Amino acid sequence: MGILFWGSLAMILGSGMASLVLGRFSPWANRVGPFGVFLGCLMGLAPAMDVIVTGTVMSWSAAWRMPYGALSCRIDALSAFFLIPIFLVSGVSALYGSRYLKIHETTKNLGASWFFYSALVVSMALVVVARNGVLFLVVWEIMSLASFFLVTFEHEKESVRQAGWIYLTATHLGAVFLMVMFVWLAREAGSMDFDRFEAMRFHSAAIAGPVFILAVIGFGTKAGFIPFHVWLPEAHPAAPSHVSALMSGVMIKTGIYGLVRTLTFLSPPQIWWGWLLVGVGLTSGVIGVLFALAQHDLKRLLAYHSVENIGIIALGLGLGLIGTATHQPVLACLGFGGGLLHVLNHALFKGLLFLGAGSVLHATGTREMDRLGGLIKRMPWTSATFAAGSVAICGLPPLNGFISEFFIYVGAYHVLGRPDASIPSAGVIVGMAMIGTLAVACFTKVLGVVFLGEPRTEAAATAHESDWAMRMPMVALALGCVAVAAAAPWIVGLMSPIVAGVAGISAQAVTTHLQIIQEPLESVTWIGLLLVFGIAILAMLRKRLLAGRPIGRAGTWDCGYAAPSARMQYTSSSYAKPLIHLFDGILQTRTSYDAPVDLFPAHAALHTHTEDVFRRRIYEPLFHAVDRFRGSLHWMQEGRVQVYILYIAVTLVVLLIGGL
Amino acid sequence: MIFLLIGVPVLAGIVAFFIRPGWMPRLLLLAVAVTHAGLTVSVWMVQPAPVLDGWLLLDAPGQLFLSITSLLFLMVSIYAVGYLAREDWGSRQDFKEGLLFTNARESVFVCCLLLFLGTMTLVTVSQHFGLLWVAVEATTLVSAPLIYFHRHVRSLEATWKYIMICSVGIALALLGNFFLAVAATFNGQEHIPMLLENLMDNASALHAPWLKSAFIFMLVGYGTKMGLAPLHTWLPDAHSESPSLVSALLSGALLNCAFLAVLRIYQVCAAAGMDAYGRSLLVGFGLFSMLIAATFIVRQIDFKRMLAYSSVEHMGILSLGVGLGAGGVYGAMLHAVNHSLTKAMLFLAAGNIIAVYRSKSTREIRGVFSVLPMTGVLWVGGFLAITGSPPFGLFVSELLILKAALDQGRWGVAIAYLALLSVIFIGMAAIFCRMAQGHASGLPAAGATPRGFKTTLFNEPLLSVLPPLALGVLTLVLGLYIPEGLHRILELAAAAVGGF
Amino acid sequence: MTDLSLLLGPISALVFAPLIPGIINRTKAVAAGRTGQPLLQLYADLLRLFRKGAVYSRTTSWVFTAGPAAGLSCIAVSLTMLPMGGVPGAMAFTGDLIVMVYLMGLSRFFTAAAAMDTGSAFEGMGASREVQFSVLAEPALLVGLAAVALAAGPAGLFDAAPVVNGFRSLSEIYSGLTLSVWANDGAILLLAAAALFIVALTENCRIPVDDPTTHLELTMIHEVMVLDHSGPDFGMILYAAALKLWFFLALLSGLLIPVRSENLWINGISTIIGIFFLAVGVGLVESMMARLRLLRIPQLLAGALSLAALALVLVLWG
Amino acid sequence: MKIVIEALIVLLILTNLKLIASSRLSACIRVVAVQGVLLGLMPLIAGQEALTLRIAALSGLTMLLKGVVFPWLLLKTLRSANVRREIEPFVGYAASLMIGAGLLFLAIWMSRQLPMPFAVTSPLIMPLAFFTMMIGLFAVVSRRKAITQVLGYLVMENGIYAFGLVFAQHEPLLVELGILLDAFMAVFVMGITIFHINREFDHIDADRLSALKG
Repeated sequence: MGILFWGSLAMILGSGMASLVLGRFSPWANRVGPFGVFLGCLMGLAPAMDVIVTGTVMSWSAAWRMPYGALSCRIDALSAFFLIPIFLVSGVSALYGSRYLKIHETTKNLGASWFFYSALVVSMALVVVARNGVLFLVVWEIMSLASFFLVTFEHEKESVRQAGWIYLTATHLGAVFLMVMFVWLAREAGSMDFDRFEAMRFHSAAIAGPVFILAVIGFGTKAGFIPFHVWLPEAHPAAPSHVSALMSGVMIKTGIYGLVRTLTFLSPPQIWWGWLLVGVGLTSGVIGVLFALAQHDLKRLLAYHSVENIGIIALGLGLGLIGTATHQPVLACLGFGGGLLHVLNHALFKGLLFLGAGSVLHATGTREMDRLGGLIKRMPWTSATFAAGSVAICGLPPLNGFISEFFIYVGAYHVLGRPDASIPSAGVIVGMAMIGTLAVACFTKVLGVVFLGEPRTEAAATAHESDWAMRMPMVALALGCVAVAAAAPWIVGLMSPIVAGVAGISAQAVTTHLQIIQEPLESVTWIGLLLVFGIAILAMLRKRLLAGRPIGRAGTWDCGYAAPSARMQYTSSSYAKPLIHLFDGILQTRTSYDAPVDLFPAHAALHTHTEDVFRRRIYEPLFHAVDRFRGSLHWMQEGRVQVYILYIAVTLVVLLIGGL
Repeated sequence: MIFLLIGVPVLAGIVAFFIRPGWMPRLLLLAVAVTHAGLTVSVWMVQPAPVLDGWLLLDAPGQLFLSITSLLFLMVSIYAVGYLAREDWGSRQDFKEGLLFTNARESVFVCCLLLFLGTMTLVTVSQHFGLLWVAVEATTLVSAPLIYFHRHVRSLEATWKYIMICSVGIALALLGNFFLAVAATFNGQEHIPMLLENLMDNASALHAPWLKSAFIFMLVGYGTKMGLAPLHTWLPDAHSESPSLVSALLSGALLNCAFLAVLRIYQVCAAAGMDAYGRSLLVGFGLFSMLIAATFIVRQIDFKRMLAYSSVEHMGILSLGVGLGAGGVYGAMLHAVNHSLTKAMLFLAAGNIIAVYRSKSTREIRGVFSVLPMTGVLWVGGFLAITGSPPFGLFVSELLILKAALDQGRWGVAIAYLALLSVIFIGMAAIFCRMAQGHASGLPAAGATPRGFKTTLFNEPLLSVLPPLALGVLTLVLGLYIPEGLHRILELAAAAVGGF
Repeated sequence: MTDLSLLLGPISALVFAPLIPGIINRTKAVAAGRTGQPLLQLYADLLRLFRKGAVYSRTTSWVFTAGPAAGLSCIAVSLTMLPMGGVPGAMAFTGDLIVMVYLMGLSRFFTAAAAMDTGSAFEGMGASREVQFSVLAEPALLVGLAAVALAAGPAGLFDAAPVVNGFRSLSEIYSGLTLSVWANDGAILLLAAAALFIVALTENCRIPVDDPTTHLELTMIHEVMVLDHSGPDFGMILYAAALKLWFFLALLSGLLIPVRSENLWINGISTIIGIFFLAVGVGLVESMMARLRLLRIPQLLAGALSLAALALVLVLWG
Repeated sequence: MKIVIEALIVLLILTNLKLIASSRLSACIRVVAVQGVLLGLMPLIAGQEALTLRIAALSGLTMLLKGVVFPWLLLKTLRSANVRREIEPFVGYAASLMIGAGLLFLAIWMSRQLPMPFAVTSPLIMPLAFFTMMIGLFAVVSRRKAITQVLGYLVMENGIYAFGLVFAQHEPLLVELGILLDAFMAVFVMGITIFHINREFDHIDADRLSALKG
């Protein structure tokens, strides 16, 4: 099995390099790269599955002529669990990308793009299996850089360059915190090996607490915790859609992996860690979905939804920590289980949604929702899969999004009565309910404005369905969403070794604790079936009733207005207006409105623009302050040699007077 | 052996002065570079015997810096062959003020290059402080004409500042030498010879206050040459106005030599038990240099000046590493190696960019990727390397220095260090990415591109792409794997400077 | 005996649900001094609709037709989990209340999508309002039920000793709502009930949130979303609406009427009677107040949420 | 014997003051020449041990270089760049003298801080060395003309050299020669540069050479 794993990595990287070499010369670069990656990913899935099912841990280790470095890797249940979405989404996105990038074959060097894609996949895989601090940091940074180059694929656009810069800055700053964290751990443990860290089980509050904070900041920047999320809404829209799917679906999860892995170094967790994560989760979840609701740009909206889902994951982890800290293993298992399961689920449906957005962009050339509409008639596949993805991301039964949220709900309700856990669990209940309903609002908006109704522009009216190479991945991911939901009761069993590692209890114990949700999940599956069955019955009934009866075709009820036009449909901004208004304190949307004047108004316009409040209120002032300070030192290099020599003299005198 | 190392370049230089321009001097340059590199390699094989009763001797730090210098010089001279071939020797228009200017005579240029190599070699091998001083001052004098290769007003100004500032600084170092001599004189009569080992052997006998002031004077003096802020002022001007290959040598080799001189006196102080004081000074200078570098790197409008300031930054990191001691010294040594390779690579790539764009402005130049693919890759790769991103070598050394700081629980230092590194990264990211990406713009009017450069794919002259590429590959390798031999030398050097 | 009584809930719902709007309207009529429409009006409407043909807008797609079916089956499925007071739901399980709430969400998703599918500004407006109100209503519902669960829960829930199964199905919770519970902390239950009542009015688009009898599109919420549905589709929608109303009233009456004898029939029947009385209550409310301005409704819902939260706080620290 | 040294020292101090007080460049150069000669005399009389060949050679070479060659070089440059006098320096002449006095005190303070580990002929020598050095630095910093700065550098070198001659006799000859050679080369290169500056800018004001900044 191990050989399969390394073989797959070699295959992915090899095909990437091959397409890099082919790069400038032939369109084959755009075939070799993706298909190599696809096959490699299929290969890689096998060992991951094997580890999860059989529970055998694979590990490799080799000496590395590098200070504090060691080439040690291990695939345990946790790593394997993260490997699955990585290989899954990377594979299908690669397939998708080969078609998506076809239009650039003549204009751009796709070899480089595919090289970085494969580098990204490989580095992600290595991140989750690395067992040494230096190795981890190296592959972590390679991952960031590769994704940076993928994001700036269309670097002719100023906006893309700006986004790339923001992403690079954010990820680098995050990495700095991680450096400090690992060095600190190494200082205590005397080595950078994860085994050593786990053996140490740092429990003195003086170390564990700060290290946890560092991890939350460092990994949170990658994962997109608010307020470290500013790069997501910039980078995801800028990147090509298959890359956005990969980054948003999988790459940001490596941040979650890092956080969870760090938790295995620190034990026992203190309760305030849980509180912190629950707080972060609530903030990210609610504010993330609110900002999503306010967007007009489809991919930007999806990016904010990644923030929201990361928030839900954080809620799960937070509850898990509280459970561990307060010795309520059931809560721990449910919390961690839900959080981790949501990682997989989000990878599936967010990948699906970004691919869908990509094929819309590919077909119409715009991400502006208010320029679209009525695509369901011209793009049935994309629309159907996108609808499935929307149901899933809203966490509605019978799809997979609901399953992981169900874990967290049950956990929260379970401990509601317990004095030491009731406040966060109540917060989780309220927060999740709001997140869920807001998500429904947001995705009915997307679905309604983009795919339903009448096309608002020529581009939308003449859109074409994308071909099989782009359809198959979406269908595959949609099926994945269904499968996870349907297989939920069995998946619980598989989760237990994964959760066990995090919660610090034996797998058997986890299995027993998860019994509480086993039977409900079966019922949920039944209810899902019942639902589908019911809809089918009713549909048939309807057909029967209408059989032989007159079925008229008419225009939509226009309230008697003579000349309705497609522009009169409810737009994304008008749909979201009531909620935006309700939460304007947070969103601070800027509206520019020139009202229609006199009897026959020539022109009238209304623009609403919601930019990230954290970027505007925190980061930009900070950067400007630094820049002002920098400018205030500019006189030093003012050009006169006399002054320069004076510096020397002054330095000398100061040192002498100080020294003697 | 050591005589050969010094003598070959010097003699060749004198010869080069008299042969007429053309392929002859270039060939000579290349030949000497190869020979010198060969000699250096042989030094790694067999430890050369000390000569002049221990005045010239190759210890671990010397060997390390000698190797860097020799390697860099080899790469630079390969680059120089193509460069000198491309240069047109008539008078041409300067792209900034548009004034006419000519180049210095090629033979003079080559001569000075060779002498430069010779004097730098002398710095690395000289164990006697007086001789060390002579050598360092000599490097200043022979490198001045190199900076004034393009004979236009700005390079002239740069040269003047370089000479004035460095000479004043070095003069202070001379006084430091005399103080050391006084310190080495006990009870009026017998004098300890000013050889490193003798001084270190009976360091306890040295007269403390005099030694201390000697250290201050030498630190300021050689620090001026090394480019520690606020003594660095000559550095951006000289680096930005000299030809790129000279900048590569200045930044990659010369600064290291000055650093070596600082290390020497620090060794003596440490042996005399004043290391605490010395280290505090080094840490202070280091952080301040990083601050100044950050100040001027962000929003820098001239990318060669930016590279120069980044050299200030890295010199600061070096002295910080040594000042932190312990593992930091090993880190500093490794950092010196990586920095030299990376910075030389960047300067050479910058040379290619200037050759095509005829501009050094970070505001105008765009789309290097599309105009010069290979150079573009080198440029961005160099940026990642110089800012210490994995998998490049500088990441490892910076991590080691950070670890040294944290291991001693010096949180203030660590935080300042990281904050400045981050600011510099952000500033550089903005500049490099804007230059490399986007549509090609900022190019001069058609036909202005020099001979040898056709701005189409894969038509960059091999001689000007291969050397930086080789350097880049080297630092990449050092980021993933440190060879056994290098590791040993680094450890020895670190041990010599009181670390591990 | 037991298994038969389990079917009481669903069957009674399917049969009697269309009666509720009749009762409400008749109450309003009487209160207004009119005779008003017959009690069985809705049954007649449904029959008529199911016998009619249909007219579809050219704009619409399969989403439009899927809307009513999905809405109806969602509510029908959630009936299987609904306890009739002491009578447990047919397939009750731990956490079923979450599933119920989310099934409501699913039906809302489909209804809103169907409304958007017509491309009509009015229906889009209705959908937008519908989803807006749910943002505050659902948390209120979940928190209120949580408070009820804790109030009705075993005493073991409060002391720190770990309980085997702290969280139970809605049916178990309701079966725990005995008179003694009312005696102990009736205040909490009343608060929760008030919250649930407001949520019920909102979810079923009754006054003061929405006026089902209005005829101006701009002021409608739920009615406007279904403007374009006709024939069997519209029938399904009306039926689903009735079932939903029944569902919420059943929740309320199960909460308010603490009849928990071991004879499940008594429990069930009493609950159903309670539902009818609640319907009358709704009618009275509607005849007493006018609908609120749209901008005030979020405040009303926020009030409901705070009532529920207050109930929870009282349970936890009361 | 001592009296002679004292006289010498006083003369040297006076030359320093004259340097910063006079505006005519040629005069400055002559002052520096005188200083070089006096400096050359220094080891002959101030040295502890008896007059050896080494010392004689050194002082001879010093006098030759510092007293004759450098001034000649500089005068030549001065003639090529036809400037006569230092136009308004950054620090006026009166102020310069004040500062000079201040520097003298600083020099004495420093020499108090650093007691000689061994007996010396005159306690004034070290203050003199420091003072000369500082005056040199001061001239470099406070004057406009490039040529004045070279003079300043020379004076600074002189101070340092004086120190070396007197207290560090055991410096091997090779090093001493190297130092002298370097000084010579330095002045030579500076002279050339000034020549070029004059040709390019037709002025030799160092402070107007400030195009490179930031």
